[in-house]
Amino acid sequence: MIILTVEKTKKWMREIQKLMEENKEQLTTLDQAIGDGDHGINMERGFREVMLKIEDTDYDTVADVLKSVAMTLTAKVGGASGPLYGTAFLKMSMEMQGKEVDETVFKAAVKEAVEGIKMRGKAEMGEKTLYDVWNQVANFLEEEPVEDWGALLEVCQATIEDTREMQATKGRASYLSERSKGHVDPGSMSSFYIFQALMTVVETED
Amino acid sequence: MIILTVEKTKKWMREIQKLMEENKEQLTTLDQAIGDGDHGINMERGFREVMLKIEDTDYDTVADVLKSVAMTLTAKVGGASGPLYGTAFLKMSMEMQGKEVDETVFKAAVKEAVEGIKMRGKAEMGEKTLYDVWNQVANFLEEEPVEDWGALLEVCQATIEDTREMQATKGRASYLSERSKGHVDPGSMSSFYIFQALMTVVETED
Amino acid sequence: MKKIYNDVNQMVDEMIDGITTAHSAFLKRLPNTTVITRSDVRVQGKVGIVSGGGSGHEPAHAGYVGEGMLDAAVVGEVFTSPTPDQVLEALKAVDSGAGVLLILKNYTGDVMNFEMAKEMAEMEGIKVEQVVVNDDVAVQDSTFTTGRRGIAGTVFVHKIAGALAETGASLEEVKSIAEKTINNVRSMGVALSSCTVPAAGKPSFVLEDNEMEIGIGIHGEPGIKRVPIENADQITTTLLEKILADIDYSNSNVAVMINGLGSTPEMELYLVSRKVSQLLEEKEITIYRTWVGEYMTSLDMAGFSITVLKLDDQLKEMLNKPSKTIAFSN
Amino acid sequence: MKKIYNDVNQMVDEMIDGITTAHSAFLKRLPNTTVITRSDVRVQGKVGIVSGGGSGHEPAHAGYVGEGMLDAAVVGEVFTSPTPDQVLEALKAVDSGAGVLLILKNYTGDVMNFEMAKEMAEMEGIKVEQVVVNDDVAVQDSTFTTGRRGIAGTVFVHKIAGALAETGASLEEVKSIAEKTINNVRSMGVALSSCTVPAAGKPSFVLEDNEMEIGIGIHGEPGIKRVPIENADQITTTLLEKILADIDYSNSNVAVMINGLGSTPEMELYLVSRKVSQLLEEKEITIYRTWVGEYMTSLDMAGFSITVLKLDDQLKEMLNKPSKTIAFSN
Ligand SMILES: Nc1ncnc2c1ncn2[C@@H]1O[C@H](COP(=O)(O)OP(=O)(O)O)[C@@H](O)[C@H]1O
Ligand SMILES: Nc1ncnc2c1ncn2[C@@H]1O[C@H](COP(=O)(O)OP(=O)(O)O)[C@@H](O)[C@H]1O
Ligand SMILES: [Mg+2]
Ligand SMILES: [Mg+2]
Ligand SMILES: [Mg+2]
Ligand SMILES: [Mg+2]
Repeated sequence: MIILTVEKTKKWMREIQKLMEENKEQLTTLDQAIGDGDHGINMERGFREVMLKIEDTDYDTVADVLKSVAMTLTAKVGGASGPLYGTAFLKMSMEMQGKEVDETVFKAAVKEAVEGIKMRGKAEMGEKTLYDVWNQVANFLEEEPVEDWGALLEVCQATIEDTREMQATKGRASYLSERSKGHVDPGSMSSFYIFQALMTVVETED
Repeated sequence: MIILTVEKTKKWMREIQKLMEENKEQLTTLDQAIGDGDHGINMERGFREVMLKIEDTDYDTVADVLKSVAMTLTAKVGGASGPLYGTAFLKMSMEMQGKEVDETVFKAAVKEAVEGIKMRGKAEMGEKTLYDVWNQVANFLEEEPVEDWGALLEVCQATIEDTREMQATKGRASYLSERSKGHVDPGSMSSFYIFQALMTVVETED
Repeated sequence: MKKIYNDVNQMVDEMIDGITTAHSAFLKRLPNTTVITRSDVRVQGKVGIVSGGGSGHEPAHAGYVGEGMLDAAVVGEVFTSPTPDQVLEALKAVDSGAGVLLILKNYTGDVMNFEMAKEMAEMEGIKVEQVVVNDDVAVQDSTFTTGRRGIAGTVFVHKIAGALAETGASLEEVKSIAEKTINNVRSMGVALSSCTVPAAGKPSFVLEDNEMEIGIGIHGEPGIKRVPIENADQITTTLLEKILADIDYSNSNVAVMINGLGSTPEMELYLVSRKVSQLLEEKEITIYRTWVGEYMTSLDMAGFSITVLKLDDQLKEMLNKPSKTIAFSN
Repeated sequence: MKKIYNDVNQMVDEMIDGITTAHSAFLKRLPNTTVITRSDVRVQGKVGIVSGGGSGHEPAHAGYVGEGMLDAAVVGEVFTSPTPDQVLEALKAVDSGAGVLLILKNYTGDVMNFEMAKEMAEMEGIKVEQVVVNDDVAVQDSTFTTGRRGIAGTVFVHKIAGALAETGASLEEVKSIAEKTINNVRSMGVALSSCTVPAAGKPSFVLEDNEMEIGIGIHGEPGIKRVPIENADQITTTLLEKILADIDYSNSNVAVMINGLGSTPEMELYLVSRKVSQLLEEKEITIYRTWVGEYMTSLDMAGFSITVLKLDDQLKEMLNKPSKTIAFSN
């Protein structure tokens, strides 16, 4: 089964953009609690720029779309989330190069993205960052077929909830030590929207 | 009849200090409306310093006390009210020099004070300043005996009320042009307290 | 607005100590006064320059004391003119025989207190001249009223008079260039929020979330009118038009100052500066130099003022002379 | 808190134009970038110095670009690290072959974006070294976490590295003095009120009238603890003790910076400065020089930070070298 086509990938980005716009304030409020209050602003700007870039461009492959996405996020977001999401999409793109994106390729691509985030952010599981969500998604995909998107989203949600009681050791929230507990990680929440958007896209008929 | 003795003059200042302290916030609030919000602070500081200076000093004459008052106000108040009240008390002192302060001397001293304020502030009647109150007091004293202190205070109060609808042309309130209307002049109010304190003192038996 | 202080009645005194201790390399406090002078005060043969006023306008005025600007600043209580005896101390300290120029802003309190000091100093044989800055076009100019008040344009007067004095010019020459500067400088301000006088403990006025106060001074006194808040370009245009309507700036070279009133971030001041440049360019007025920052504040007020000084060659030369002060260094 | 702007998404872009237009005598914007450089950029034979970060900290970082300090500042969105492509443009613009030192503050975003740029520049044959400032003692230092963040002490690193670079020193020498400065500088801050990110439109946090936030950073992130507000001397003592406990300052000469976070009046900063002087004198630590003002702000936040830099002869010499920038002139 083909999971992503050029069209579906564009649609994925369109859905992400919608979710980031709708949840801009929520993400910003989460970031105000344990960060600097710009995560929603950063995500909204980033995916707005992504759509400006890709909407009217012709692409031959999913890898090409995602490379464009990665470059745009890297050049337009900044902050911590820019390089991290930029790297994630770049690694996916690299893994998909010259391939159709079926289940195997998709899973491998997510795994690569997770490695990319880990490398870029020097993050480990349990440090209260978006790495937690991506890592759990990759673990889930290792065990399960990609059909059950609902279950995958539940994994995301449970991980977000897990970040609430963690003490951050990476990113801006780490400056708060003990006081970072009690709030969920904003980057984990935006990662959830990325997978939620993906579900909407893969579950709709073309 | 002797209106002021050294003791009575000290008591006058003590009463002024009390009234300025009690009404510090009111004067400041009035000054916030059409000025810079320091008139209560200035008056409270000024008469606090006056008492520090005169309370334990021995004076031979009323003129000496008032000279001390004038110097202290001039050196400790600043702003517009400092030189004006400083001048007023200095002129009174000069007029009282070498005399007992009976009704005639007192009236002449107030007249001198009014001239001093006019000279120092270049103020005319109706410009919405404390000169209005002093001038009306002097006019009243020209016609009436000094016995009826209640009537004198009524003159003050009426004058304060008159300043409400005036457009200021001198002092800080003049910057507001039209908008200075609708608020009474803070300096007129503090002048009222000066005469109110005087009434308390002259109407009490020693 | 919360304040950082120990005893509200000692704030000014402790501030003066703070300033003169932090910058003891070139500033000192005259003992038992509220006067801050150059540490090399009484420069032989040089006309002395003294300014001052209430505090709450920092860096004014101590921030302009130093080589090439003021010889002394006399510090009053918050928003309250200093008293004549303090001004007198400053005059005595700086006079080296060449006379002293007093630079004051047009407020009744300042004028009265400084004039009293001037009279006292003259009785002691010191030659004193004075100039009164009144650059605020928000206030109607009139001889029947107090007239215009002095605001941020004062800083240019300090700089220019100070630079000329440093060259050994006479008291008359220094006074005359100060007056030329005053005649050619105009300013206007706007507030987005009130300030809070520490001893008053509450804001001087209250603005709603969508309001601003046009034509604000630097003492928390209300402005000329209260209007709905506009965007940066619109506010800038309103203020600048009023300034440009006041004297003929056409074809001239100007110095511009965008002055923050206390809590407006520099980011916002630079948006104003940007629009001022555009508007002046449209009108073919050439900006010679621009200053952006906090030069004459009103405690913690949000807002800014724009100052435009019309220049001739002499004023340009003086603006560019070296100065070594806390807040205005060339 | 009301803001002065036109389009919230254009604020940073318009600010950059405002800065480079106002100070075109010595600054310029690299076309189509968010990079501000010296107008004489690419000084032959000189090691380039590049810094930057999110905006909202003005005068940092553009205020430190100029002769004797930075060659370029890369400007990000409010509180958001600039992107690698912009940093790369800066590196390319300033490199004259002698290599470039990147000075960054220890934030994950800055570190990642600048490192990506460094890699790209190296691929283009530019020699790049980097130093990471982490002076904030409010944050626990640890290799398992992000570690300490960089705050106002960064300004001293700019000054000192910039001064040495101006003498024609090598990239290694410049990097080494920057590292020495970092090793000897410590800071800590306190907030009395939150800032408001313009695009967020609401305060980053809320403090009650009697509360303050100890150990605040410069991005509106919460501090270390929230406590009842104290007087100036007490707050100063708390912060300074934490700083002095971190490295051994005994018998040393130090540079001190009292840095306003945005809306705290200078009057209050000088009360802090006064107490710092007293406390250091008691501990027989000699203040070599003090800076008081706004150097590294957090938009419109009320509060301040204290920075203490331990000096040796070389650092002293560099601190006193001339610099011609908007916000730090010698
Ligand atoms: N080292 C890291 N590794 C992985 N994710 C990180 C790391 N540092 C921060 N993050 C993620 O980035 C998010 C913050 O992004 P954002 O607010 O856009 O950037 P910034 O922190 O620079 O303001 C955090 O919520 C966290 O999930
Ligand atoms: N030219 C003047 N003549 C007479 N009284 C004046 C004049 N200017 C100001 N005043 C009086 O001074 C009062 C203000 O005093 P105060 O607030 O202490 O000084 P400042 O205006 O310098 O802040 C005004 O309310 C007014 O009554
Ligand atoms: Mg953030
Ligand atoms: Mg007043
Ligand atoms: Mg006053
Ligand atoms: Mg950020």
